[in-house]
Amino acid sequence: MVKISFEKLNSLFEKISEKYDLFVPTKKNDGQSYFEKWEQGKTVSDDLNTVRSAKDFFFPQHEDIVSFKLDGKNIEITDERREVRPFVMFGVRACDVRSFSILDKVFLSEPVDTFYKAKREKGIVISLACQKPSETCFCTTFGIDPTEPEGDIRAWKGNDCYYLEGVTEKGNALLSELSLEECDRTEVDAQIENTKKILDRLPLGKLDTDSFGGDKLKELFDSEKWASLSESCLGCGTCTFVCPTCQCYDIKDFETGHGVKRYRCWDSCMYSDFTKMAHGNPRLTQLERFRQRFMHKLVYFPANNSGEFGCVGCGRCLNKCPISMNIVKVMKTLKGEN
Amino acid sequence: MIEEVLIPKLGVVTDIRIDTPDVKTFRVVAPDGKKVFEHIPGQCAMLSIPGVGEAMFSITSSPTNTEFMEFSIKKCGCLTDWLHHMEVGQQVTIRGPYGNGFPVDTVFKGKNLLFIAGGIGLAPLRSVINYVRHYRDSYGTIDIVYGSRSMDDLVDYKEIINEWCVEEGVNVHLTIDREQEGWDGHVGFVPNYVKELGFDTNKTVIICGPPIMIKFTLAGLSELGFDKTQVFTTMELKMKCGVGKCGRCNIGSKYVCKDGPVFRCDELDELPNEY
Amino acid sequence: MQEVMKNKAKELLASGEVRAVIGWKKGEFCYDITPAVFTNAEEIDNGFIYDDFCGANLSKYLIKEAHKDGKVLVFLKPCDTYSFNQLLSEHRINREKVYVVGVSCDGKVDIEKIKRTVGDGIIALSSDGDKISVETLYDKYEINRADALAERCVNCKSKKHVAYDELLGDEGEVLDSKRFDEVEMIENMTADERFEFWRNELSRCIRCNACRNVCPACSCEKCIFDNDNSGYVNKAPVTSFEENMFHIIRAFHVAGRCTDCGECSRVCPQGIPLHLLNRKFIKDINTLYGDYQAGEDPEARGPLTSYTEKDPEPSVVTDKE
Amino acid sequence: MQRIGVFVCHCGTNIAGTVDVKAVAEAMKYENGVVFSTDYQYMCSEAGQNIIKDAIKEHKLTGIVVCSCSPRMHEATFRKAAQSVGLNPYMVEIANIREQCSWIHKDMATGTEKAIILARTAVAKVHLNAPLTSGETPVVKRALVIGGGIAGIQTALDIADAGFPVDIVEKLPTIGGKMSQIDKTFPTLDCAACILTPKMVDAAQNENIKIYSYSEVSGVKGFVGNFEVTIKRKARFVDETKCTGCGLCTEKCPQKRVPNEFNLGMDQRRAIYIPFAQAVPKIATIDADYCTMLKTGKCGVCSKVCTAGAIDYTQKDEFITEKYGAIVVATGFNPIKLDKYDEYAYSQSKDVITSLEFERLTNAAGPTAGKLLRPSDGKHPHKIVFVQCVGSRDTRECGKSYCSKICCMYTAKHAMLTREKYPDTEVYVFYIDVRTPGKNFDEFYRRAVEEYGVHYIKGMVGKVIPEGDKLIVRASDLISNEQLTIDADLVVLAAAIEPDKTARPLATMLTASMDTNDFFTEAHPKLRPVESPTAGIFLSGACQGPKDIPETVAQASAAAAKVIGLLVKDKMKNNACVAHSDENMCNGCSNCAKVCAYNAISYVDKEFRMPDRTTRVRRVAVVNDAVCQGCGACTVTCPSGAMDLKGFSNKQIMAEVDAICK
Amino acid sequence: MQVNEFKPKIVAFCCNWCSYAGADLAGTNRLNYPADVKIIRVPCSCRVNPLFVLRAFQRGADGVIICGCHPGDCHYTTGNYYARRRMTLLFSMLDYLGIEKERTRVEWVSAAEGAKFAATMNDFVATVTKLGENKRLEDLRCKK
Repeated sequence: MVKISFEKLNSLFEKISEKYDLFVPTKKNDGQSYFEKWEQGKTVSDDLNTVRSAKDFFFPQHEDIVSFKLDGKNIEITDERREVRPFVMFGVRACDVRSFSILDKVFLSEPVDTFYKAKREKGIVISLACQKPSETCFCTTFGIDPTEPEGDIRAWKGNDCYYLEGVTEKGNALLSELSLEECDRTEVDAQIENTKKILDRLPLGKLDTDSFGGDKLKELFDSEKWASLSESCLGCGTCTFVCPTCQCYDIKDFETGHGVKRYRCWDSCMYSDFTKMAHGNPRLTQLERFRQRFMHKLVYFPANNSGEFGCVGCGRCLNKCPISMNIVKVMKTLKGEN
Repeated sequence: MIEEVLIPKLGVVTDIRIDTPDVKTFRVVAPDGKKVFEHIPGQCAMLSIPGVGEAMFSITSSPTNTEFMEFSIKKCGCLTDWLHHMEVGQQVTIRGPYGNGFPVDTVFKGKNLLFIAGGIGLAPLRSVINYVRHYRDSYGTIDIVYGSRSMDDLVDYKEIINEWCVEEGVNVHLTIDREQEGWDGHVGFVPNYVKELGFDTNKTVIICGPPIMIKFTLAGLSELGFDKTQVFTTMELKMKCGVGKCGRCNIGSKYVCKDGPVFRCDELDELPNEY
Repeated sequence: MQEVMKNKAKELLASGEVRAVIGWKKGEFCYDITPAVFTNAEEIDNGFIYDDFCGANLSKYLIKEAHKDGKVLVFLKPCDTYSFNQLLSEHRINREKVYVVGVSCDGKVDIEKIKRTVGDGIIALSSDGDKISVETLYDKYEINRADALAERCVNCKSKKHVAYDELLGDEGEVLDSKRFDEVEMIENMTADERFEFWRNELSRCIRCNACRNVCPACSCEKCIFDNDNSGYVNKAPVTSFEENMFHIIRAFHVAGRCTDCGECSRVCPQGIPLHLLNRKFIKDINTLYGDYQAGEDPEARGPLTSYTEKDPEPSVVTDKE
Repeated sequence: MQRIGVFVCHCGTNIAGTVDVKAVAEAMKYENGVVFSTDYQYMCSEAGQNIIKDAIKEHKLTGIVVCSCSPRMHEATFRKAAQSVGLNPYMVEIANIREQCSWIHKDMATGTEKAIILARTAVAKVHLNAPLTSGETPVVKRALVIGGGIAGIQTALDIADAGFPVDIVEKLPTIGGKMSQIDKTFPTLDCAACILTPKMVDAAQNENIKIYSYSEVSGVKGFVGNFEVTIKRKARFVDETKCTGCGLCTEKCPQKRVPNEFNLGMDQRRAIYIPFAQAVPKIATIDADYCTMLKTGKCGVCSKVCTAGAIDYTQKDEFITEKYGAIVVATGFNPIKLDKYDEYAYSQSKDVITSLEFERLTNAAGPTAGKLLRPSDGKHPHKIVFVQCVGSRDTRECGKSYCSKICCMYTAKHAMLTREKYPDTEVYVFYIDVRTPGKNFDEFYRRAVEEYGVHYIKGMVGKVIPEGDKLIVRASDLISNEQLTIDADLVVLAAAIEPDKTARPLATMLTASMDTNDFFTEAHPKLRPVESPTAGIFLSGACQGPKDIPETVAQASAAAAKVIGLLVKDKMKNNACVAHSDENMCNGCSNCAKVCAYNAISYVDKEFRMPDRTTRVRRVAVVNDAVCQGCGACTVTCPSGAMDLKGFSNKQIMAEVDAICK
Repeated sequence: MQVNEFKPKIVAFCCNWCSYAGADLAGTNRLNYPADVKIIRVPCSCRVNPLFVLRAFQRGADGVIICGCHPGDCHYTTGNYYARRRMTLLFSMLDYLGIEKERTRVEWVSAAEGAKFAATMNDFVATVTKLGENKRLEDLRCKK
């Protein structure tokens, strides 16, 4: 374990920035935090989570795939993939870090998504342990330990310094490049113990997942509770877009006036046109679309990924849903607790 | 850079055949005149006209065709409209092959096969039919029940009459929905016709057509004593990526584009009824 | 108030006068309230709530609910009744199928504002007159209710119900609000400052469509942004223009129809002050064509579907100093 | 995918002088969808048109772009050419490379570059053009004229003469209108009755004309070519088919004290009456407000004296419905009420009268049998003051801001006639301006001043004070800048005229637009002055604006000509470029109907299958192709984009924008 | 003379009855105005959807001008009154967003005002040229 004092943080960031694009959570004037490219003067926000999840780094909302030029009957195809500059993300929380492994299961399974893979390979994740979890946090439900997050390097914020610990090869390599001061775990251990006590008091900490999983497909799918759960859903994409694990996308063409750009962008299964075809739509009503989203996270994803759920309990949808409907309410209602 | 599945290849339309008033069959090769890629019967490909759209179509030609691929496409939307207006020589973009395809070399091997198709539903089956015809010795009897609204709506009529009907060991049963002048074949809906024909249950069934036809034919087949494990079908849902990632073509935990489009009917029973 | 409302709902359900009740339902915490349809007394007893966090405007749900058989009761706050009227004037709601109960409102609280003060981990919250006591996992706080009020409530335009079948609580009045002050402040910036201001705000847009989907005026059968044929489909914010375009078009489509209910800003996950776009149109309409409050009178003709021969020329904008 | 042909015209050197037409034609060959591109000296010539026709046939073109002069010039030519070889005329687009390119640019490079962009823009549009066909609606060959004054009569006569049936609806028991109340007409001073009554008789006798007197329009449905009008025939308690107009009943009726509106209440008539001797139809009418029999059930004198047995006390209002192809509004005018003009003492003194009352006082059939006598005491007035612009050009609320146009001339007429008949009478005319634009008008006015010695005084009358049997008129002379006081015997007020009160509700029924003064608006003030913007509605006479008789008659005949032009058609070709609403996207919000100037949009409740397989009834807009003029106001007001305009669709215009900005 | 390389792209929407005819008249009278102006013919100024204006800017237009009949003279009687309100509000909104207000204009040009049409275009092009490229509303994807 190494540490870096707050005073020296800037010079550390400077050093990282020489070889990498460095991103840190920064408070914007709307009072919320966003990952922004670090530059002199930017400080790391203490907020628990950024508004947008960290999935943006590997799976941005919009990316060009390919472009075409049409000339009479001929088409010219240009690969729009660009070299990715190595980058470091500092201060990713445990839930978001876990989301990467969930996204990996989708994008790195055959056939591999090269856009995602390129970024994943070039990105180094420095996670940051949580000290003051929020009432909306329920990552522990999914076996995540916010006091000891995953990532390439994990960090803790101490009283006057950050403690860093290499986790992966990639992380260790970076740490060795940075040559920081070695230290012991005393403060970290104390902090972990302290945080764990708070975790025990979290209102959603006791949420359990026994009623969900790949084997519960039929009974959950046919539950009559979906009707009342979904009735006030607006069908917007807020939950999807702030969710660190939602990865549905759309492929669209844009006529630029001198060619066609084909891009991929986030899509939401909550949208009415998500599965709409020229001749019909298998998910006709919001009920079906609403059900799809939660079934995906709680049933289909575990069915395909040896029981792992497609949710990391970050609580963003709890904070952001315009009508305050969210996965926790869905889980509790399906279990019959609400 | 490594190949990216979402980036398509070029194809050239070298022949366009008008099958029915709303179905055309397009022959596609790579610009160098070779096949764009190899496939197994029942697999699909994403065809696209940039700026117009991209959609999944089943490959109707058999993999045994070493020169080109064919797509029988029914006019039903913006992209298909555009495709129908194409002329020979037009380039399109193509990527694939996608999906699991029919188990022609495993489950179907040595079996008696019964193909049941309605309307444009023949398109994905044609690939299998011609494949098993090519490797005729590896399979048992072949029965084909094919029906359409009218005589004019029978896809591949020429090939059916000139090749399939005359081939030994291949029994073709054609039907149309309503009486029509110049038609002396069977008249009636496919499900009823299947029951009328009363097949032995020692067959593996491959079925494709409008959902309503499939529903009633399955009922008819089970009356005849067929088990759902004997019946294969191919599904169609909205697809974007073709590789099971974009998240829209799932039925339960299965992605039609990756885990399908071919399903055994008993497998479908395990999935939620959302298709 | 909440009890009176519950009783009213149960009474009308019991008498069979209404088939369902649209109201607000308790959440997991003290602030995450969900609009809900209640169909029996039990549901109402268990879940119905009316408190500081019942900000959601229920009028839009009537488009769907009032198409079903039977009558539906809806609770509307003063500002919601304007939306209701506007929807009526656009024939989106069948008036006969709705029983409107107006409920008084002394402003709703914005949980984001509270969180900004007390931080994360809110586990209990109680309101007592002018003060709100908040208990978090880490500390206890007492804040002024006035400081926690949502922006739209601070600048409340009216406490008067413009449509109802029955009123619970006291009727208020149309207020002389300061809601245009912020618009004016932006107007007074230089063009460069304004551009910077809006770029900073709009560039955060993630095109989640929450603003559109919550908006009572955005109730098109098919939105042009969802219609591949419209030429305006673009699912993601792509370049600087995209966000501008989406929000300008949306604001223009609701211009003259927007009642300034403020739901767009409430639901924006990115905290973009979208109401400032709508209010700009309202302010312009008021100054250029005379005061007009959408939804005030369902019979009134909207400012963009009427004209006078003496309307000012567009040069009032393009030639102004 | 379209197969597009591009044809670039040289227009001699008009285009070729500053645009390299060959280069334009060449550049177009590479545009998407263009399969043929050429240039020619004069595309509009027969040879040029043949090039286009041949190319359409040979290359199976589905759309063409002609780069030539303004579409306002030859769009029709090229459309016709395309149509002659089977290409839908709306698949033709014009790139205006003459007026908007070659003629305004001096150097070849600039001109050519712009011409290419304009051609490309037209190609982009043609890609999205769709064949359009104008709808056709059969035309009901019958016209309705609302109002039976001189305007209505003239219009009806002209239409009838052309062989079309026409109905006149007149709210009073007789046709004739205001002109029947007038004594003489300016500037010729011929007798109004002498020229009007023969026309009334003509109308009555014309077999193509049917007169619904004592009737009103109570409902209008339909649209141009196909109106369905409900006419309320008010009960007159006299069987029209039996009454011979002998007039015996009107002499025997015991109820004698009914104010006679024909003489503006200056004398009395009976409860059963014929308005005047030459009334058409000459049929008696019972005034239900005064008839003792109808009010109390006791009397029945008329019934007893009527040998024809025409009296029917049980008659009820009757509604008939008739179909018409065109409707002419000829509802005329009325003098305004002067009760708000206390300064002229109109309400206080019987000897302050309006000009129309003056007409009756000088008319042989009037209350004084043509002798000019004061209403108050029947004495001959020796000093008469005429006041002009009473309520006209008056921006106060009680007045009218417009000029009533006819007052200057009739006042001159009155003054002149008075001086001629009664040379002992002094006549003063107070005026703001004397307006005499018209044939022989100014001469007429000058005669009044110069030959007849009428005192014309520029200035307004401030007050009229009844004093004894005199009327003290206080006025200012603006020229000498003096205050005048005249002790007049009679004061005649030239009251402003305003549209008849029935016009406003009628306009609502017809959905014809009106101005703020309730005059009907014309489709175009210069180019379509006798048509309402609402198709199939025509305007005749003073309902459109103040007019004198010759102007009224001229407009009446013009309206008739327009009606005839419409009725000779068996079918009406509708505008092909009309709005169209996609019912799947329509919200039914009514905004489009609100901005439609033609009332072409209506709403129907339609049942839709919902995605969840239920059905839902939704209100959706429907555009009437026959009425839509294709302005596109509705398309912009529609938030969902359900409303689009054929020929100028959203996508077409956006494609043009894109092509220009490329 | 200052050499200005920048050639603005100007989209002019002209109503068929007045302004398009006015533009024709300018041509007939050989009144010069810059070739940067390209005219789109619409039936009436009320056909111009504010979305078209935005579209033009997105696609790289540097200025958009809408011409119609003078108020009161609309061929369709009231069309331009609606256009006037719509455009006033749109322009005001663009201004509010910090878009240079000089890039947008509405001008009433009758069929007889060929000279006014040419003068208007000359003036508008000069104004837009001075402003330079439209950067605030452009869509980068549409850039060459």
